Amino acid sequence: MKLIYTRPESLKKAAFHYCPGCGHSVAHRLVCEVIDEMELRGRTIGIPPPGCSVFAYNYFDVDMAESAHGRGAAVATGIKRACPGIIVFTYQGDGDLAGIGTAETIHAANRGENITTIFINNAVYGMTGGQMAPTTLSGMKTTTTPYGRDPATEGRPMRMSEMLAPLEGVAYIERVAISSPANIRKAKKAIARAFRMQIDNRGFSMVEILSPCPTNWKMTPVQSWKWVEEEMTRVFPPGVYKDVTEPENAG
Amino acid sequence: MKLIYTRPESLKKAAFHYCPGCGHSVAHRLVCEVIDEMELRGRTIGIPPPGCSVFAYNYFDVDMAESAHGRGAAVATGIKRACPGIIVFTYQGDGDLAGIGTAETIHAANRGENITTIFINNAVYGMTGGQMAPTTLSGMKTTTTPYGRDPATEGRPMRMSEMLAPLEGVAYIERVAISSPANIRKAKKAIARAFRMQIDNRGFSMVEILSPCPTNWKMTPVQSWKWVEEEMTRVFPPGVYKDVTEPENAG
Amino acid sequence: MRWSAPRLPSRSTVSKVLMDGNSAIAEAAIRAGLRCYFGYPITPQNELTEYMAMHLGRKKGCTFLQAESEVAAINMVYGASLVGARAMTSSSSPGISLKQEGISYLAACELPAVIVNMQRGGPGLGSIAAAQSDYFQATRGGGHGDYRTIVLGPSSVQELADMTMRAFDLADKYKIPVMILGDGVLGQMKEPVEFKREAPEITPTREGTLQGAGGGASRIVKTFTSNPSELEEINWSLFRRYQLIKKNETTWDTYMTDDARLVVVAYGIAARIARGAIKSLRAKGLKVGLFRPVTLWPFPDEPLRELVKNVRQLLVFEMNMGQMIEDVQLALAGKGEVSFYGRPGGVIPAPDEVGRVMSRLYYQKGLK
Amino acid sequence: MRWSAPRLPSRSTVSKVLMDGNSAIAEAAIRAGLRCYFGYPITPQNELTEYMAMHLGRKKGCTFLQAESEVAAINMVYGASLVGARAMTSSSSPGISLKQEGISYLAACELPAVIVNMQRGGPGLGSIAAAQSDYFQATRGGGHGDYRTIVLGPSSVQELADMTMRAFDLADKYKIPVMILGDGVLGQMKEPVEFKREAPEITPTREGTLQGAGGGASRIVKTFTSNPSELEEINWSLFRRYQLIKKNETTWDTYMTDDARLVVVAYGIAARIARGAIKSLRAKGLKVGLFRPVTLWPFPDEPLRELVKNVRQLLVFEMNMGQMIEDVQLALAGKGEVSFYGRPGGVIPAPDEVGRVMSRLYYQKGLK
Amino acid sequence: MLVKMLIAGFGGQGVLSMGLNIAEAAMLEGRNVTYLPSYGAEVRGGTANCTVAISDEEIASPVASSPEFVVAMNQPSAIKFQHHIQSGGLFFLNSSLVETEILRGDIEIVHVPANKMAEELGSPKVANMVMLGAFTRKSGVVEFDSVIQALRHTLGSKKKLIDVNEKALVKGYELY
Amino acid sequence: MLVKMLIAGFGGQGVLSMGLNIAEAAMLEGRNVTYLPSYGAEVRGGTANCTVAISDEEIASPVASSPEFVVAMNQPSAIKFQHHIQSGGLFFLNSSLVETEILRGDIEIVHVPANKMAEELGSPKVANMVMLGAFTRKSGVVEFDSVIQALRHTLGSKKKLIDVNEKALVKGYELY
Amino acid sequence: MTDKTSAIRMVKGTIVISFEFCKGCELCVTFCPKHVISLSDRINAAGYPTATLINNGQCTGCAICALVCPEVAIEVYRE
Amino acid sequence: MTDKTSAIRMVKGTIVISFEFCKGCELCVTFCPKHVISLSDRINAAGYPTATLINNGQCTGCAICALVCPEVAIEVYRE
Ligand SMILES: Cc1ncc(C[n+]2csc(CCOP(=O)(O)OP(=O)(O)O)c2C)c(N)n1
Ligand SMILES: Cc1ncc(C[n+]2csc(CCOP(=O)(O)OP(=O)(O)O)c2C)c(N)n1
Ligand code: SF4
Ligand code: SF4
Ligand code: SF4
Ligand code: SF4
Ligand code: SF4
Ligand code: SF4
Ligand SMILES: [Mg+2]
Ligand SMILES: [Mg+2]
Repeated sequence: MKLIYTRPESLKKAAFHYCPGCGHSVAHRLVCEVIDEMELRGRTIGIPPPGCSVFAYNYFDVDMAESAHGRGAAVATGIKRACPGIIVFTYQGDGDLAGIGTAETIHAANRGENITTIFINNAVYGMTGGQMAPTTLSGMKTTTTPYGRDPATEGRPMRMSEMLAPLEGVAYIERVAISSPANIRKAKKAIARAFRMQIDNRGFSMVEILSPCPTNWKMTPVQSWKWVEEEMTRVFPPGVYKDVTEPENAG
Repeated sequence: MKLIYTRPESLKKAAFHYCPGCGHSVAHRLVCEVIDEMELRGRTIGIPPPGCSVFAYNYFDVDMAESAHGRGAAVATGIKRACPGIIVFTYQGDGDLAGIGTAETIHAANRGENITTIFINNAVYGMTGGQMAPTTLSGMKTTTTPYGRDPATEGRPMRMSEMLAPLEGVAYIERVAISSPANIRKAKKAIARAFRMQIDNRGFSMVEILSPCPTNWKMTPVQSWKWVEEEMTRVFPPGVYKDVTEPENAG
Repeated sequence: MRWSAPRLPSRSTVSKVLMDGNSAIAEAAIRAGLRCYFGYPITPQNELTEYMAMHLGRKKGCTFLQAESEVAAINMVYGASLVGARAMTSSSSPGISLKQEGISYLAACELPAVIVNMQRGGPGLGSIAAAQSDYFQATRGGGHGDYRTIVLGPSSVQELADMTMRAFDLADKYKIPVMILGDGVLGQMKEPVEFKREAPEITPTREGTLQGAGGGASRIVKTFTSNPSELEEINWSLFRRYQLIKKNETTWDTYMTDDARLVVVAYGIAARIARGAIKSLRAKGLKVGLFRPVTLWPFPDEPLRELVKNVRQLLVFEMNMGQMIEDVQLALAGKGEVSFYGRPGGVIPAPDEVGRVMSRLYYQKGLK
Repeated sequence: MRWSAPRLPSRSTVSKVLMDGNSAIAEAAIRAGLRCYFGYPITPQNELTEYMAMHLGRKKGCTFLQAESEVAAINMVYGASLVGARAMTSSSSPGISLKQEGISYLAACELPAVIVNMQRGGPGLGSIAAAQSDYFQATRGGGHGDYRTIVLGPSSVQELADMTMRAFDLADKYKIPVMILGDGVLGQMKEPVEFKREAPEITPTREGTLQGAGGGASRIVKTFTSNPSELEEINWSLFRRYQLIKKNETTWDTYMTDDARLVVVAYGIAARIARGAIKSLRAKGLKVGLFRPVTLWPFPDEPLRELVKNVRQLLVFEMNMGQMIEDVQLALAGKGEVSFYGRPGGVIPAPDEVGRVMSRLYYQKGLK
Repeated sequence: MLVKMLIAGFGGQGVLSMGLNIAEAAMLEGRNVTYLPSYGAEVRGGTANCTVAISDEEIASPVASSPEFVVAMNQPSAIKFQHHIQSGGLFFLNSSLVETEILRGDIEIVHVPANKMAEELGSPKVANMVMLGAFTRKSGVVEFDSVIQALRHTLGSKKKLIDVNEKALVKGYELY
Repeated sequence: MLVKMLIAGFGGQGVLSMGLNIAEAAMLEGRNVTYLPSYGAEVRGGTANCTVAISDEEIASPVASSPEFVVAMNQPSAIKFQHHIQSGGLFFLNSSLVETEILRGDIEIVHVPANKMAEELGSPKVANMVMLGAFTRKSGVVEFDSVIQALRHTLGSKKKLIDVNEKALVKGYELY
Repeated sequence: MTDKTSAIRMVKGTIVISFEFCKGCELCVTFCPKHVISLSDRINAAGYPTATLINNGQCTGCAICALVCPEVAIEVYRE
Repeated sequence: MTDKTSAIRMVKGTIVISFEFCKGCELCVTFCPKHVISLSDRINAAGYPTATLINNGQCTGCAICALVCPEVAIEVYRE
């Protein structure tokens, strides 16, 4: 028999520290598969954030440099401006990208920085113990919204893909979900597409990945995947929000 | 003969420090007229920014407290949360609101903070000597874009009204221009409408005012007003971007 | 043996509850009349934020708000303090760095506020283990300009609670930001704690603050001063206030210093560890004691100078590479002999380890 | 008198140009091989940013970028330094406060970078006049955690240029952020200046930096360390580097100290003013001199200790409420007598004023 | 007298509540006590532990580098912490899950088939209470009554929960 | 010898370039010189000033609290700065715009109808050059040749501009 | 109000321009539908040439000048 | 690769689950279209019960299990 699926080469042979069923692990693997398939390993730098994925450098077998919380886009800007030949991706959580890093993200996108952002939206601050994120769903209970997020005082979930897509510097934005085999396939395609934009110098590209966090959602892995599929996608509809190479999504 | 127009009461009798033809002066007066007409003087706090309008407290005869650069929305949030009965407005430049204060502005808007923001878009950092602002037009020369703003590396002008309007916490956003008698009248109406939203507890309200900066644009006052009318409005179309009280603009 | 369910008489020390330091601060703050808390998640202080979410958020007229960043949080505190509400924020090292501009503004505008720093290892993202490496930042003002904040250094959960209440009172009294400089262990550990005040029904509003001008003259709170002489006068008037604080509020604690030949200078969790070490060494007959600064700013330099009249040998013990030692040296101006023992990065040495350092020094220096 | 247009022989000191301090830094940085500048407007350093916009932005392979904030700018510097480019940012006091977290990360990751602070009056928004009130912040690390940055204190436009070049070299040599601590006046004033290097055609790339792994093993730059012992070792290894810097790079300057009975300790623009005062007082026969720390960190404490073997009376003069005086006192450990004269808030005293303070002290202390 | 104990296991095994229960019990007895959970990033790894110190005097440090008592609810904890115990200390092993041979001869080993006994009680979740019962009996650091009272205080009005937990406690207590 | 001068006027009157010109001239003469513009928020007010210090020795401070020479190109500057001049100093007044009576008897007043003369030359913008010419002659701080050379250096290739500026300079120079 | 103001005569409308506040921006001059305002050569203390009403009889008191005046230097009267 | 893996027999497809990497999340169990994976009671060193192939003959080698496995614990073979 032929081995038809095994661990991608640029994913180190280390056990993930993530909780069972966590979407981060899947996202890591997909990015590595894309890096392998596009043969980018040797000229890529990844920027992981503080967040559950702070140890991402223990898994990605590419050059990696940690950023301060929320500043991934600024760090990537610095790298890319200094060395335009390097492929740069940031890997950021929703607290990181949509909370403290709002300004850096929006401005990098607006400038059309030629970088790729993998945006893991799990609707909570995972690492710090499940606090409300800007993307937490209305009514959702977290450790800082113990009575459920109240839109009247805490606002409604922020939709970053929708907010960023109209910016002219943005080349590509797609929202995908880690919730089923089909959606995982789509996620990988989106990631590949995003890197392609960067290689082609088209500007800012981002893949927003709706990602299960069974631990903080207090669900089993299977429940959490289902919840992504059924609940999160209602508030955060998957789809291509911008694609400058396709007339109908060129924004 | 009857006196039919004179200085509004809540505008102190002091000569402005602004350059001849500057839009800040007009905006100040309009806000004061609205405050007088709505009888808000006694229960209003204004938050001026670092920027050309840093001395706004020398003109507005209401309680005023300076904010750190870009943090007007956060300061106003603090005030309003502590004392919901106070009418709070921030007065912010484009560098302040759309540059360093991006995150604070977006999140206050998203939370639906019940505050009013007077946003002076003059396409430059006025106070510091005319550097590029996030709203600087493509190709426009400033002291930090001596060869003209290059969209390829510096991005295109950010349209804050468009970006904020879709957020569900936003009750009202209108863009107006200080460029002609008719537009000044519209500006005043918009300001009044924004304060009305706050009084009615409807959430975040903002008036974006396209505002001439003859000095940094290196124009005469009359030229600068014309430039607002003819050039700026092309990139920043005036109009109501959100009005939760009107079905067609409720977003 | 069969066991049958007991009907115990309540032996509990009724008024005490077992609580972690972070929650104890939160509860104490609420009882001190806190009206607004603005925070942002960061380990090891999340329990504080979460306690506020649970308990302050539902209190009438009060606000708990998770800000979008530490920068936003401190500026919200600024806003709330402007209108006279007791306001507070908390974070840990990296987040505190981001608040420096805001703290400088609070100081400049003479606005009271309480800021909690549950220090962790640094620099950079560092570790989430307990450390004391933000002493310089806290006591010298990590922000720009000539200003000071009062800095309190608690060393138990009970003290966290008590000092939180004191912090609010000091902040209001002197119109100054007050920092509680704790550490990860203090925040996380649970100890029995007693709260010495009841929460007020209506949270107080400081007088003379902006509330809208009413019928009267409008008021201005500002820090921008285009005339340097004017700003200089503002600076000196702050300075005079600082002198007053130094005179009135300097606080310290000593333990077995009366006949001591070697005295450890330590604050916070380190002081507590040192105390344990001292107890053991005393049992072995070594004359050792502890000097503990309780206010880190103002630093108790006068009492320390008094102390070295009798004790020649000091050992500064900090969980960092040496920061408070500068205050000790400044206080002593060459008097006495100062040694240093530091463990940076989040390492928490055991009392025994500190004890070994002390006894080695004791013998080396011929203090026997 | 009728005047006819002259045909002058060029008497100019050819190589010099009249330039403001901010522009001089920018030009010097470009000549030092700067590849990336990231800034944000703030007075009084805008000329620096604007010069970069004009001259660096068009240089092949180089980047000028106006960031959306100071926070973004320092993190862009972090990114550029990660990949080995000479990178720089500049700001003034409030903006520097916002960079503290980023500076702490640079220090933690051992990344070279040059940061310029053209200080203005503070705290808060303060004034835009020249001041020296960020000394603590610069030398103690306003950010969190145990770290240091090299701090240089120039006092003329020529020195701004020279020290900028030195700053880049030091940063690379020790893998450390270097701060140039200037002030508003230095940044704004024009003086003749000569640049001692030519700009390189191709800006250099530091070796051993991330460039993508190529065919080799991937590399990691990080500061998060979950194991405190590991972080402790990182902290101590930084500490050892700091000791080395102290040994190798401490720099200072003296003026007429040989026979002096009273020596002023001052840096930057204050040192220059003091020098003027000293010149006048010497003319009147007073034996006065100047000790000027050139590296503010590492502070030249050894040379200062040497100095007080002969000079008992020191006067620390700063344009703030007293910050560097702590370093002087720490260096002296009780030796000598230290007086202080400070003008905070952006007031720039005239040499005469400082001279009066000096001569008063001179007579009071019976140094005649 | 100062005693320190460390309780370790997988995240879901209730090791933190075991520690908390002991700490509450000690407090009810009017003694000084500190409780320190392991916190932060390691928690993601799936293991958790906490330290309790009890003393009639002030407690200097809540950290235990060499505790008198260690409870290991799972295999990795048994391996990791066996070298931390003081000479003469007690090592409580959840023998349902721990297979390791403990090689030290200077400590006493207490085998408690906690999971097995809990399952016998029909509630696998209370393995920690079984262990706590055994721990209370063998260690003697707090009174059994106090543990019960602390438990009731923690669980408040949840009568049903109290019952099953108490049963487990008793079962463990009676093991020795 | 150290001399300091302050030049003040409205923003548009070219007071900064006047100061710069003197500073450049001094540099060309190989002397030490500092030039310090007023900067920042005040500029909005519409007035500007700068200070030039020239010396054969090192210059201690670029700030002039009591300059030997003051040039006031407009009324507000004349009022504001008249008290700053050193005793025995020279006060240059743009008599086209300044009406104030100067009350000090310990300084010498030099009236230069700069705007009027510039208008006579057909280019109102060069009032500052007229003043500079007069200033160079009366103050003697720099050589007239150096001023011309500095001017040429600053204006570079703009031949037409150089001409009219030079004319104005000469006109002012010849006034005294 | 201030010392030097344009004189008021009895017409349909008129305006009073503050000599001290005016900055000579010419916006009133530009926007007055009746073209009855012009810049004078009287320079105020702040150094600005100031606007003045040149043809009072034509002023309708429409207040457009006041609406555009950034300096709030204009008071408008109407019958 | 690792010490304890499910056995491989000659069928259309098969998978190898890493005993050490598996965290027993049951996602493969849920998504396997052939329902041939199940959670075993074998607990690995990290404390997780691990998944195992229960009906090898039915495995098609479709790799859906590998696609969803967060731990990259599954290798897939096909004829
Ligand atoms: C300046 C700063 N503030 C706060 C933190 C603490 N912190 C670490 S990760 C994180 C957010 C994690 O949430 P998210 O970005 O959504 O990532 P996730 O863990 O959910 O993947 C926070 C607040 C920090 N490291 N630095
Ligand atoms: C933290 C900080 N950074 C920079 C500055 C300097 N600064 C003062 S105002 C300003 C921006 C002014 O531009 P804008 O907000 O557009 O207002 P305008 O002057 O154009 O009305 C800046 C960058 C500051 N005061 N604080
Ligand atoms: S806490 Fe949530 S996001 Fe973090 S590792 Fe666990 S499941 Fe993943
Ligand atoms: S610089 Fe521009 S914005 Fe500022 S006062 Fe002058 S005209 Fe107005
Ligand atoms: S009121 Fe109308 S008509 Fe009269 S001057 Fe003003 S704009 Fe002209
Ligand atoms: S609009 Fe106002 S400031 Fe401008 S010229 Fe007319 S009166 Fe003067
Ligand atoms: S390869 Fe397909 S059929 Fe085989 S076990 Fe995996 S999911 Fe099931
Ligand atoms: S999906 Fe992977 S980790 Fe989850 S049970 Fe299956 S093999 Fe184990
Ligand atoms: Mg998240
Ligand atoms: Mg602007």
